[in-house]
Amino acid sequence: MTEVASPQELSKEDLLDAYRTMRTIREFEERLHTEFATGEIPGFVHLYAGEEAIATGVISHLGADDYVASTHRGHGHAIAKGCDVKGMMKEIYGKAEGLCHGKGGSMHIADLDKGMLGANGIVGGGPPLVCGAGLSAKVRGTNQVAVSFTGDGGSNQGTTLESMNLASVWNLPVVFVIENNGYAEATSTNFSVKGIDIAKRADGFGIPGVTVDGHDFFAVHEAAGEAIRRAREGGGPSLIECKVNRYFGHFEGDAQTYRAENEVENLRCEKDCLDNFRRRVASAGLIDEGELDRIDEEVKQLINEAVEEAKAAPDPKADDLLTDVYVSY
Amino acid sequence: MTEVASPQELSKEDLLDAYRTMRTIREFEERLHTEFATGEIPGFVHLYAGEEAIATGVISHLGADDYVASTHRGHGHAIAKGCDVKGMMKEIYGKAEGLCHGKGGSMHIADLDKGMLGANGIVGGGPPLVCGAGLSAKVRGTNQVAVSFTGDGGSNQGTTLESMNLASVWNLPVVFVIENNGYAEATSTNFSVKGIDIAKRADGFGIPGVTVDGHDFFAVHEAAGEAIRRAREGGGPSLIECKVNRYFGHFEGDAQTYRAENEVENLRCEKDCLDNFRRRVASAGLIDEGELDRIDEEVKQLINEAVEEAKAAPDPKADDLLTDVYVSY
Amino acid sequence: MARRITFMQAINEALAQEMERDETVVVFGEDNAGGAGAPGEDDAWGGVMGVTKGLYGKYPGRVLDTPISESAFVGAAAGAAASGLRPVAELMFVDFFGVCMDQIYNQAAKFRYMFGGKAVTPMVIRTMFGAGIRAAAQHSQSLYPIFTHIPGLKVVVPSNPYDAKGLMIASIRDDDPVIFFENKVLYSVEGDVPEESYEIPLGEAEYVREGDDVTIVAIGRMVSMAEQAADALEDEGVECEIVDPRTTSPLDEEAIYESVENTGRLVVVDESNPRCSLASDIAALVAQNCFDHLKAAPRMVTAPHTPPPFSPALEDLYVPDPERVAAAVRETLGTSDRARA
Amino acid sequence: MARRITFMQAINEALAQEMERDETVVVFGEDNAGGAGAPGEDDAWGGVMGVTKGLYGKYPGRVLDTPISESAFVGAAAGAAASGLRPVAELMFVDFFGVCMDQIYNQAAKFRYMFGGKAVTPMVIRTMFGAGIRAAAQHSQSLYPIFTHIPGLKVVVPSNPYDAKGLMIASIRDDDPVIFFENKVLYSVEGDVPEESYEIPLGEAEYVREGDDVTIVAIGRMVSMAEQAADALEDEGVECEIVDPRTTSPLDEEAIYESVENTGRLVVVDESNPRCSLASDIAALVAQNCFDHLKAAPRMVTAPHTPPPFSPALEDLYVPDPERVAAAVRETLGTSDRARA
Ligand SMILES: Cc1ncc(C[n+]2csc(CCOP(=O)(O)OP(=O)(O)O)c2C)c(N)n1
Ligand SMILES: Cc1ncc(C[n+]2csc(CCOP(=O)(O)OP(=O)(O)O)c2C)c(N)n1
Ligand SMILES: [Mg+2]
Ligand SMILES: [Mg+2]
Repeated sequence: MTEVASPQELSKEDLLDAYRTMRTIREFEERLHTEFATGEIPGFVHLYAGEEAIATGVISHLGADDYVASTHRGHGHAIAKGCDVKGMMKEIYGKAEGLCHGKGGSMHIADLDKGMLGANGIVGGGPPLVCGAGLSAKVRGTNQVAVSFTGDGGSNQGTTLESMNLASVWNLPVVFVIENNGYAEATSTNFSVKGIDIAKRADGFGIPGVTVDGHDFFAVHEAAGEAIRRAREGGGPSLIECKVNRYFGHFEGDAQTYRAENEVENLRCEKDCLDNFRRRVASAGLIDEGELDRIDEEVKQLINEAVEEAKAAPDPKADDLLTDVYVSY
Repeated sequence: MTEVASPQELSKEDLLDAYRTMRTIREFEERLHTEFATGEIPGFVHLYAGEEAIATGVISHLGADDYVASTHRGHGHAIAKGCDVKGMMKEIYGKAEGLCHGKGGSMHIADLDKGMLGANGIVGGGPPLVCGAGLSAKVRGTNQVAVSFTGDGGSNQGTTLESMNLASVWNLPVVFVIENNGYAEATSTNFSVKGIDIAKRADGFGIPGVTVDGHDFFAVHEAAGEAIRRAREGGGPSLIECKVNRYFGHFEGDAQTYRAENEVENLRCEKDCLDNFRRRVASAGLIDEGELDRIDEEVKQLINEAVEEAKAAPDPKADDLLTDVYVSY
Repeated sequence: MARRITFMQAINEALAQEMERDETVVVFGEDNAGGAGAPGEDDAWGGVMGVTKGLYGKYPGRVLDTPISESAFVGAAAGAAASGLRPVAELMFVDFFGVCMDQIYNQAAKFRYMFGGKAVTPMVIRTMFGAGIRAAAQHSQSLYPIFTHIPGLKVVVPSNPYDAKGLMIASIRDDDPVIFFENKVLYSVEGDVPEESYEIPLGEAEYVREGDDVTIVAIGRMVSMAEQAADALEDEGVECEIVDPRTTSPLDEEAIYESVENTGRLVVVDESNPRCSLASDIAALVAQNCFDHLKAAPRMVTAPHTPPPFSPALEDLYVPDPERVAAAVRETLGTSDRARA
Repeated sequence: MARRITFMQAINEALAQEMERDETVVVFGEDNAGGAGAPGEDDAWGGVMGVTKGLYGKYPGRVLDTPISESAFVGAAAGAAASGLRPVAELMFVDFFGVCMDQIYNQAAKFRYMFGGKAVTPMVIRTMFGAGIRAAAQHSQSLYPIFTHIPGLKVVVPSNPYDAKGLMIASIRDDDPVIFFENKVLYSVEGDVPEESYEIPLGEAEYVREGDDVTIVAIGRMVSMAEQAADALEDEGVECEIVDPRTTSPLDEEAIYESVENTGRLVVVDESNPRCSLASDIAALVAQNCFDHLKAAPRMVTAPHTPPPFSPALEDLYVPDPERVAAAVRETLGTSDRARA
């Protein structure tokens, strides 16, 4: 693990933004967890709670025209990349005003105007896409950067491994973030990557790889800053493995009997990224806890509205079934 | 590169066998090169000349019931695994009495009775297959081993990378041999794997990886011996990268303008595996050169016959088109 | 003795009975045990939907979790089958075929032909398909037409628990590579299933219902759509014959032709997309081979030429339903309002 | 001004002209320059068959070699297309789709639908297909039916140099993902091709030959088989109309129906395997939509349900040839010896 980075390096505004993003993700996910139980939310929902520091720490370095490719567990990346939270909620409810007009749902939330290339239902689907976005930046001569997020499980998918090599060979402005949350569905990382650091795989493709604590916003932020700077400056791709945990099941409905007793309870106590952040900025005297509490309230309000509006929003119409397949046909 | 191993460790019989195998492969390939130019040989033909020490050094450790999965450049592996040379030649000529009854050709030579799981037209096609053969040995409780051969180019294929991990996770009796001959078609290894040792990739999957001189039968033999022994004893998979060169084009007909001037001529002078072998066994006083010359003659005779018989052999019959698709349908 | 069990239990039972009978049968896939390396239960999941639940406890060395590496482990099934095992590998959703198709279609399916008849590759790929659970575009496709297109593969698509068990047992015992399509909406459907082991031969259609007016060929979950349509049409005095091919490759062409030769009318119901579909395959075969018996244009009822949508409001329109089947039947009878599509 | 150039040169020229016109057009694939990192010429190959030869010299930063990582670079095409480029990626042989299909069909082809109409993915995948060069089971398949099945993709299969150029230019300018099938046997075929740039719209069939007795729908190399058959049949007094759809998705159904409504007879010639094929697709559409005009059973002429064999003696029997096409035509006319297949 890299050394723990310090909050002092960020402006107060950046710190508040980061906190608001992490809190928004948390609130979004916790609320979905509750709402899912009512049976009103259709389909598969994979929650990001517990992993907020990664999406936030990485994406806080990106501008609106940088690119992100995400996973099935994509809400956090989308929120951090600036997708409209209410549009996301409506999408998850399958409504016509959803970000994808109800056609995509939780697993396919995207907003190309925001550089969000999409959540992805295919494990390992995203890394090839960021190679393309990186190539595009390179050919068009911009200094955009493209970041993919992939799980520990997804790090075993050939598409992911190939992409690291392609990005290396083409020297692309790309960062591969591996979110190692210890499980791929019910299968432990100890089994599927033999418990070794996934960052090691970078060596085999000639790119830098580091492992950081994914609960620690500051550690992620520092490692990502370096990788993204390198990418922007033409220094090529790198890999960042973030060791982290998820708070909920693989998807909503998962009984999680593969986990240790009290595993999540302990994690919530000891490793929570929001608690950690609060403690760090408070003890450094940078932000008054009251300000953070206010953000909590505002976020709660926002998510409340998002859920209410999503529930009330109209369904797509029958004609929508056949549109949006082609630009022209 | 590992230390140079010594010929003294092999029995005279083993040495003669190894020489005969290497010479048979060389003669087979040199002759195909000549015959291809006459236009009588159909399809794509990829020659193994220059790389004989790898197939021979590795497969000399295998019994008839061990498994090999090969590549598009598969003649050498097939010969070393004991496939009938005349049957192979007939197959390459597309004849009914060919090893695959003319249905496969050069790129699909196989003989399951000999543990030869097939040449393969798909780059990266073989590594998953040896995972299966290794699993089979493990489940049936035999001590069989399965070896895949893959090129430097094929080491970038996701299927290959995934297979290393799967073999590691399942702890399979498998050896992945990478034949790094500097090119994938016209593309240099310097480009496609950034010039780094492919053996390094083993680290990322938690398996041992070594790089050896693929022109040196003894070096290959030693490294393979260790890896195969480990696999047989339940110690799991490993990777051996053999640095080597090919003497002919990617396939017959390749003008090879991507190569340096005199690249092949120099290699033939300096690095030839047969010359090297002769020099080593002669200087160690183990084998009289006359014995080797006799083998050369016998091999020449065999290949001569193989070509003559292949040319004279009958074509498949029209009815053969529709057979052998299913066991039953 | 038959009891009522679910489609899922029927498959589970078939796997268990074959594993018991033949120790070369192995089962693997992502989370097929479902807890490898984890601190809790080793077999927490038994497959993402629980189809392989309980097998790990009974046959520990022969039920394996895998990394998310479909090419490697589906290829491992091919390699294992060519070297003495009878693997049953799970491709969790058939939608994932795009990351591992090569090992299925260029390797396993072609070994025998490429190698001049010398290879035997007895493997089964179990896979989930179909829309209906709001799983959106990458988890709801049907795709059996793609596999049906491939020489060397056998393709099984059971429509009920009884068939699921018998076809799974036959598939495991079959010496060719088989892909076994499990409609996820059917998993919870119950039916009478004998406890003892039995095989249903691959390539034999089932006459689900007899009738003289029109032949409906339907597969998988579409059989129940056809049955509901037939019930409704019966009230209109129309007698539908329903043929369930059960396997799309081999296809029991004769059973279909025989029915059409009697009824003179054909409707094919296929959950897949329309182009180069199973519906088109069967309609074309009938048009070519039973032309003189046809009294009306054959009709195809399929999903539209779009990916599966997420929103329940749209997905419910996506899958062929009894109304659309009945409408197609009426068109073949000339009793519909619209004379032509 | 038109000159005679080959099919291969026509594609090369289309690529060059589009790269010149639009600097967002990039070309990549294995050995597309053909010498990256090597001591000799950087652009030694220009593609395994030389289709991209010369482009690297003219547009160096926009012609890239790739590692053998089809998922990564085909996916890169999708990602690049969604972020401002118009990539033309080469999948050397379509037979290799099995290692990278996901990026084609679950990603590129579905972006627009999944994302509610917000994505534009203007990419072309160039790929070689077809039997005839003794390249055996893994390098000789046709497979366009599989791609035609997929909503969101456009599928182009040109039959001659003129069309190849115009369709390639249209494909590059098209805002949807296109897969462009190049029959390897056609590469050396010459035809009149204008020097200037022109587009042939996707979805417009060509009437290759007019006739009143029977409609032959043929695609790619099969068009020339149909033409040879038509020549032979002309001597028997049979006038064939040949329709070349040029793109299988979108399919110009109207052009086919119009012809069949006139001739009343249909033969479809398709180089792919028979099940769920393009032949079945078109035969079924015609049966469903032109039934009242059909005077005889539609006939499908395809490769058999086997992988492509290696031996020239067998491969020559594998691909549909003019004799088989003519025989099928005679069957539709009732003038063949065998009344039924
Ligand atoms: C190609 C493919 N294989 C399998 C799946 C099924 N699946 C969805 S998520 C998942 C686990 C992913 O684990 P990981 O990458 O660690 O991400 P996490 O869920 O832990 O965030 C699996 C196996 C899939 N969607 N795509
Ligand atoms: C999946 C796939 N991609 C591309 C090809 C085309 N192809 C055949 S051989 C080859 C180069 C292989 O290079 P390498 O693995 O280094 O083996 P070598 O030819 O050098 O022995 C390529 C690109 C193929 N057969 N399969
Ligand atoms: Mg994980
Ligand atoms: Mg090589």
